[in-house]
Amino acid sequence: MSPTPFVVLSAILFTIGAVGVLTRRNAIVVFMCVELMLNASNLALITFARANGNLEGQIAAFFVMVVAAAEVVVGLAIIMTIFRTRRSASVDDASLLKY
Amino acid sequence: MISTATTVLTEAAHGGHVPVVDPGSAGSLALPLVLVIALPALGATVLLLGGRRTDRFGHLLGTATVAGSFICSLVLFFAILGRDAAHRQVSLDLWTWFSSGRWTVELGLLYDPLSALFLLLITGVGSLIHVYSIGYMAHDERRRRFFAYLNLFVAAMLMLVLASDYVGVFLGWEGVGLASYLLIGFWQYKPSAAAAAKKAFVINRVGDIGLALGIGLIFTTFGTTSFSKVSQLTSAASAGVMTAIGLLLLLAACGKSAQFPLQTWLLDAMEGPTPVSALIHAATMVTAGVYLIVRSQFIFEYTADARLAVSIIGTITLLMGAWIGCAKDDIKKVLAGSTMSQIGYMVLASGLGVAGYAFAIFHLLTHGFFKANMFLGAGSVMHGMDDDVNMRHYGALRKAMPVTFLTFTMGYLAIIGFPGFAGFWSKDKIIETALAQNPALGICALIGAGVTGFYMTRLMLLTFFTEKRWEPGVHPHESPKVMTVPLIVLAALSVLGGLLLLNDWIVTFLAPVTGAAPHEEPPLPAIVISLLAVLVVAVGVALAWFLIGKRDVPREAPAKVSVFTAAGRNDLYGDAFNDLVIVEPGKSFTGGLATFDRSTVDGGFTGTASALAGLSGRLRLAQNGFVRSYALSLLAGAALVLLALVVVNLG
Amino acid sequence: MNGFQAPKIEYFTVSPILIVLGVAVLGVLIEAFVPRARRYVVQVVLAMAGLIAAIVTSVMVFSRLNPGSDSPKGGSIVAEGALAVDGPALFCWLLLLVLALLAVMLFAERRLEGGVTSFAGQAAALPGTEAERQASTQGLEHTEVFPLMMFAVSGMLMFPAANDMLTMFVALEVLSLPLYLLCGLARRRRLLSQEAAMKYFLLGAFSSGFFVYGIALVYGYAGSMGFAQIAEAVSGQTGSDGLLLGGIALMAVGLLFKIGAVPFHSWTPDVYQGAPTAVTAFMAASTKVAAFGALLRLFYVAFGANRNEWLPMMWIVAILTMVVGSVLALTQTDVKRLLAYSSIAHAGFILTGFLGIRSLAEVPGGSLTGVSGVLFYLTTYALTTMAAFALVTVVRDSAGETTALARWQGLGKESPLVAGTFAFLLLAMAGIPLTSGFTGKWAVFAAAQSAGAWPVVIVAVLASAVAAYFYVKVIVLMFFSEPVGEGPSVTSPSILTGSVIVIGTAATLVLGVVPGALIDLLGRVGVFIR
Amino acid sequence: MNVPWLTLLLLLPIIGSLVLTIMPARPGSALPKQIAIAFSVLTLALGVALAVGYDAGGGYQFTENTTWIKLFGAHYSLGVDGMGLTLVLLTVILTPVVMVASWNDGDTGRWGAKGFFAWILALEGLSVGVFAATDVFLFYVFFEATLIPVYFLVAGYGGPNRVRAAVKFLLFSLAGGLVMLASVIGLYVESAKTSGGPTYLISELADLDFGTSVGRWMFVGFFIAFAIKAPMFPVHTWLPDTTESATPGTSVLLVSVLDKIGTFGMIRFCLELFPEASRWATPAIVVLAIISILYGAIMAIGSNNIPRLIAYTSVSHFGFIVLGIFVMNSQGLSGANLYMFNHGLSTAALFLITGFMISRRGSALISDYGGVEKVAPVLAGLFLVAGLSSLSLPGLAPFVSELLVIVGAFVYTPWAAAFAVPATVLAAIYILWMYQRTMTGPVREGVIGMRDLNVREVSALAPLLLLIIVLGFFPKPLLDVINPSVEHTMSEVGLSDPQPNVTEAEVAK
Repeated sequence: MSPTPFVVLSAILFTIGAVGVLTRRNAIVVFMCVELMLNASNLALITFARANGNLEGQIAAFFVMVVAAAEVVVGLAIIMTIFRTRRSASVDDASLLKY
Repeated sequence: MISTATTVLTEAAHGGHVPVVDPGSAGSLALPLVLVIALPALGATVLLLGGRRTDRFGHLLGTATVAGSFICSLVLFFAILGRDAAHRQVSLDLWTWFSSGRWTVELGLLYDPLSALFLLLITGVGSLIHVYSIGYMAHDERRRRFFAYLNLFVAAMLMLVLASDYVGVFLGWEGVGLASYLLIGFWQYKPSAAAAAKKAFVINRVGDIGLALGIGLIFTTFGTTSFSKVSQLTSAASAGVMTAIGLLLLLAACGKSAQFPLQTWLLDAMEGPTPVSALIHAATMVTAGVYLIVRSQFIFEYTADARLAVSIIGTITLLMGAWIGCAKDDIKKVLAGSTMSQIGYMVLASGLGVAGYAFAIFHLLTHGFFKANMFLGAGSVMHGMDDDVNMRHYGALRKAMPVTFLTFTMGYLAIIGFPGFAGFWSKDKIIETALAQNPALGICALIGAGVTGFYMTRLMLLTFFTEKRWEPGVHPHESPKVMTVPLIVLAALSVLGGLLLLNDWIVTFLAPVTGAAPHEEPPLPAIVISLLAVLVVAVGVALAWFLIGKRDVPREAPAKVSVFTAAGRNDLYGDAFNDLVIVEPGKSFTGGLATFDRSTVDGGFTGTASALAGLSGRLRLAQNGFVRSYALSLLAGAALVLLALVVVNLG
Repeated sequence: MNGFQAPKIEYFTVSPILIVLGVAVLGVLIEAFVPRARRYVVQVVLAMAGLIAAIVTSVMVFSRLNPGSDSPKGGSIVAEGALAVDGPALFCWLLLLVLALLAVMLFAERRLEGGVTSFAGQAAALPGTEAERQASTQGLEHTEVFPLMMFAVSGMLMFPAANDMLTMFVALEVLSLPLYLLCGLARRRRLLSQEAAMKYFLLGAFSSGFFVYGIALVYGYAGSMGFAQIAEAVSGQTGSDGLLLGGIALMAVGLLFKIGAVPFHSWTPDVYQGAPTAVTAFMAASTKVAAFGALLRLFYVAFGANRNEWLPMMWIVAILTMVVGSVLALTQTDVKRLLAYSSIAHAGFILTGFLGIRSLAEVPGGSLTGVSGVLFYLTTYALTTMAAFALVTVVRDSAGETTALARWQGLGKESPLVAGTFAFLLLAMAGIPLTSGFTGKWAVFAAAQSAGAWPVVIVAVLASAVAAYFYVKVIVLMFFSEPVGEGPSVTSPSILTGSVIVIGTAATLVLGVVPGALIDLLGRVGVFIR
Repeated sequence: MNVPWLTLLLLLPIIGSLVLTIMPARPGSALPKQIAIAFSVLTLALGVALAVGYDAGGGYQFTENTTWIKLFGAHYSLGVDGMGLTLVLLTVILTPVVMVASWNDGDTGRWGAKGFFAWILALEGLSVGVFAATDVFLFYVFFEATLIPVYFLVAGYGGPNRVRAAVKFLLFSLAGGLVMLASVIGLYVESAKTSGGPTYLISELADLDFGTSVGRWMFVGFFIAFAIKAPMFPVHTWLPDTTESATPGTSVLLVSVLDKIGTFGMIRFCLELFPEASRWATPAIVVLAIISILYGAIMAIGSNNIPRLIAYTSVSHFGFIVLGIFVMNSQGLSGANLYMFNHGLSTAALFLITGFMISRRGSALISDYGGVEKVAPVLAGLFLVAGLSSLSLPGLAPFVSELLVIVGAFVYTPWAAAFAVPATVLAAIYILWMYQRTMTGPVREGVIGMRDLNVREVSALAPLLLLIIVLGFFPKPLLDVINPSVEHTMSEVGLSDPQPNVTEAEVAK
């Protein structure tokens, strides 16, 4: 079986994630969409690892997961602060800095 | 009538040889040669830098330096007079003025019979006019400065006629232009004087285009601009080039000598003090154009076309000047018109080639005498009439100013060509030669002589005869001695100037410079031509007598006049033409260019700047503060990057 | 367990990273165990000591680099191929460590805020609440910023040395995550600061998503994470091109985002403006160095063989970056934002140098390479920028820093020294000779032009002319405009910020007048190993 | 003995500038001015000593050469040939003159007199560097560095629009400089390809043969920068704006000294480094130069603002200089070289005298004057002399150079000369019309009671006018050093003067 379906799936997931980032207002959801993009990458990595016959991709996938976890920590902290300050998690509300 | 002394040269001329400038070393003449320029130059420097400290003796110093120059000129003149014809050219290189590539210009002096005569005229008449000015300018608080400028003029004029190189001539050429500018505008507080001064300089500069380009063409053609070297090379140059050089030099001459079409400045130049008009705008500077043409005979001899152009210009101007002279009521403007006209004669003569050069110079000298005489006389009249120049306010002054009247009469008789007087000899020769070479021009010259008789008689009648038409409160009186003595001397010269032609002396004397002409038979015997000329003049005089002398002269110029008079009064519409064709379009062009400079040229840059700022202002709106739109731009960027990669690698 | 082989780690060679990481971890422990009152001193001393130690070891490693006299190659692949410690990497390390040292000094500045650092007293306290006021009156400080910064520095050190894609990704995240936090910790204007942090974080995460997907694609193409293997695959041109091109594009997005290239620049002005100025200084200088180091290595080492495929894309990005950065800066009204746009334009200039990629055979002996040019420009720009932002921190009014340009009017009268120094730094950024900005520009343009990228160079000089305008505008404002109202005031900083300004300015001058030594050094070491 | 004379010459004023900068400011104190004058006079003395020690035929002299940035191929390399020497002399002569003339002009400016004189000294030092640099990189560094003092001189001291004008000046110059930078880097790229490695030494670059198209591109880069600097139509618009706002002293240094960098650079770099490209571009540049000549003159006629008028005359004069350079023969080049010096003198005199007048009346508009001659004859007289030298009256210095250029143009093609020469008429109009409107006629309201020039002002002008007159009759000392350097340029470019059409040999036939 060719790896193509997996890769296509991962591409679709990635696109969904990217579009989600663009369309959703809630910071948490936006962030989750980013996570989706990372996981789409993981799928691709694992697919290629299998296709290539080595483990590097799988290792990378683990790293990405770890990094994503770290990102969650940092991200939630930031989003929480904003939420507490503004009583809103909408990314559109934070638009003082412009031009 | 050609004397034996010049036979050799004459034969050479027959063989197509044009005299070359081949001077010997100045030797013992070096000192006077340098002094002749240095004295007035020094005078000018001292008087200009000395400031008020020199006010007391400024006029005396100024006169003394020119007198000293005159003595040097005499010394030089008699020194070469004692030599044989072949050794009358001497030169003195002072220092190398500048050099570049193969072009080296020496600041050198060339003294030959031509310069010799000019030197005597400039310093001689110059001295007399300086003396006269002591009296004329006695009450002007800036008299010292006036003498400084006069000295500057004399120095520059001497430089002009002594230079051994076209560039040296240029130095003197613009030097006299400067002096003329300063002196025309001497009474600067009068806006008309200041404007006239500027006009004179600017129009002269138009002529100088010719000199500058002429120098360019001479250098390109011969690789040198010194008279002696150029004169040795001209025989090998092509006629076309020589014509071009000739026409360029003619343009220069037109500017300086107020010839058509650059004549308009001369009438305005009468704004200057009258001694200035006498010295610069009658006797010397305005004849520089004639000098230039005669000096460049080694060029003009190889181009009949350019010579013809010279003659035609001269003829046109002599008629125009005479015409203007007929219509003016301002005594100085009549004289100015007359000057234009007389220089027209000289230019005409110098265009006639070998046969005419000497007569051009001859007329130049006699004109220098009688016109200076009459200008100073006019100055004397004005002096007595409280500086009124309108002849309609004169009349019957012969009794009030006897000396002025008598001396002026000598000048009058000379200019109209009364037999025996200086002008008779010189003008007659020009008409004779012109008729021999180009009958059409000759007849014009003849007519011009008649008109001269008319307008000069009109001037005499309006000024010295007819009834009094003085302004109330004016009490004409004779001028002081210091002014009348120069008048007397000049009157004497006006009478006796013709002696120069005795035994063809002047022709012979100038032959080493101008070449000697083969004798040409005029279409009519010489004596007939002379009689004819006298007859024409007599008609003119008689006409004036009947039109003016026999009638009442209104104090106000009649408004209803013929087209011809109106044209004459308006300087034949020369200024109107210039205004219409050059000044006004020039002004609008300048204005348009200023707008263009601001809006288009500078606007192009400032416009770019503001366009960038506008772009910036619009682009920054994209930075709208919404993180999602940033993300969109990021995604778009990713697409762009991908697209760029794909397009490049598929293409 | 026979056959076990311990991984070979060249501890000494990578010691700078380890030291910095160690200090960071130690810093966290200090936060936990050292009394609040002493934390500040301990953290500052520890951070500085750690950085100095790292500098010392880096110099020692550097001195062992010993490139051949004829070939500038030198260095070694360490940590089982994860890191390449070669000339460019070491140079980046040294530069980053020095910048970090300067940044620590800026972070530690307490005099400007009247005895506290410019970071939030208590980030958790809501702006405008009693809690915040209390934190402020108690003189609370977040000394966590020091370990956070050290973590970021360790990521930055790894970034340009990373020799495989995974290490590069991890380094990217290690350098980014602490920065996101640091951005949100401003003591004043906290709303802006938090907004900056959020924007930076969301966009950063978004872009790293692209980066990771790019890694996946390249991995799929080459079958390996290692740059050497990728380079081999690329030059052998095996496998499908689509994967490679897609991978290159997406990885480029991730890196270009970090350096702030157009069209991935939109976070830069907002974040630079909102973040605490000390953090902006650190970010502007160090992130650029690290990211460009990584960009150079990735594209030169891994993708060098097919540069003709991606160079046109980079030309476009470079041109866009210079033009948009310069033009947008024209209408800015805030100093920090202006400097942000200026940093975008400078990213474009550096990218121009990046285009000067040539194979070693193409480089005539003794002439400048793209790597040397870029590294030199990074040095000059980073130091100048550091000093410029440091100067921004001293111009204040009662509400803290006054970054509105309108309030800078007449600064030249208030403080000729500050205004003069700032003017000098601006002239350097404009690229006037006798400043490092000029030699830097020369170096990158020369590198680009040597590689035939003259159209980009022409755009670059025109963009420089546009850029000159807004620098000059600020000078005009400072010297030739009358102050509005009370006018700006200059608070005299402690020796910490003072030294940063002095060092940055001095470097700007020295590198402008006698850059020879540094340039020659870069000429000797400016080649990657693989 | 190996004394770095030129380094001393350029360091001396810069040291003076630093001394002024660090000395404590005491309002109203004349000490800074005295120190500045002392430094500039010392520099002048040193400069004159160098000129005396210069061997006219000896090529580059007082050379120094140290490698500066090896990898860039840059050297700290100084030396002067005839052209460099004359321009260095011009710089060191004009600086003290400007200082004396502008004695009080700096008092009310942004940094007071201390700053004014410090900037002037800095400018002097950097200008010497520009003219003495024999390394392109070094030249470029000085070229750009001179902008800073001028910028602050204009922006800090002058009329109401000075800041705007200063920015405009700076941006034009910077833009030109940056375009040139692309070419400067091109030189590096080309020289790096050679076996000798990268070099910026003019002597070594001149031996390189760039490809046709590369050479032409680089030529264009240099030329644009120099055309802006000179300035030529259509990139001249910064100059009138700048002189309108700057103090007369600044304008003198800007127009008389700094703008010469443009024409200096055209000869030194455009011609000597890119002979092929220069010949290729000649027709276009000659046309551009002629447009500049006429355009500047006509714009001058149309100006009612005196400093603007003088600026436009300079556009015209620079047109002549460029024309002289690109007609590519001995006369044109010698004339252009000499013109640079003479134009420096005459324009300086004009700016300073009108500056004195403007400071008295408080207006720069011609229409506000009238009859000045009556109340201030010395001012009027010196004004006239300066004006006459600007219109190239024979006997005054600029005449020789202008005639050489015209004749050089004629040798190139008669049409070039024919189009250029009418500018002499226009020059008469703009100068004399200005004189007429300001100096003559009835004394106008605001002019009544105007003081004549005082001793300081006259003594500032005296050396200029004296030089103008002496060099009018005896330009030989300058030409003696200029001509060999022109010959050198001609041989570098591979030019020789055309033979005259008629020679003695043909006459003999």
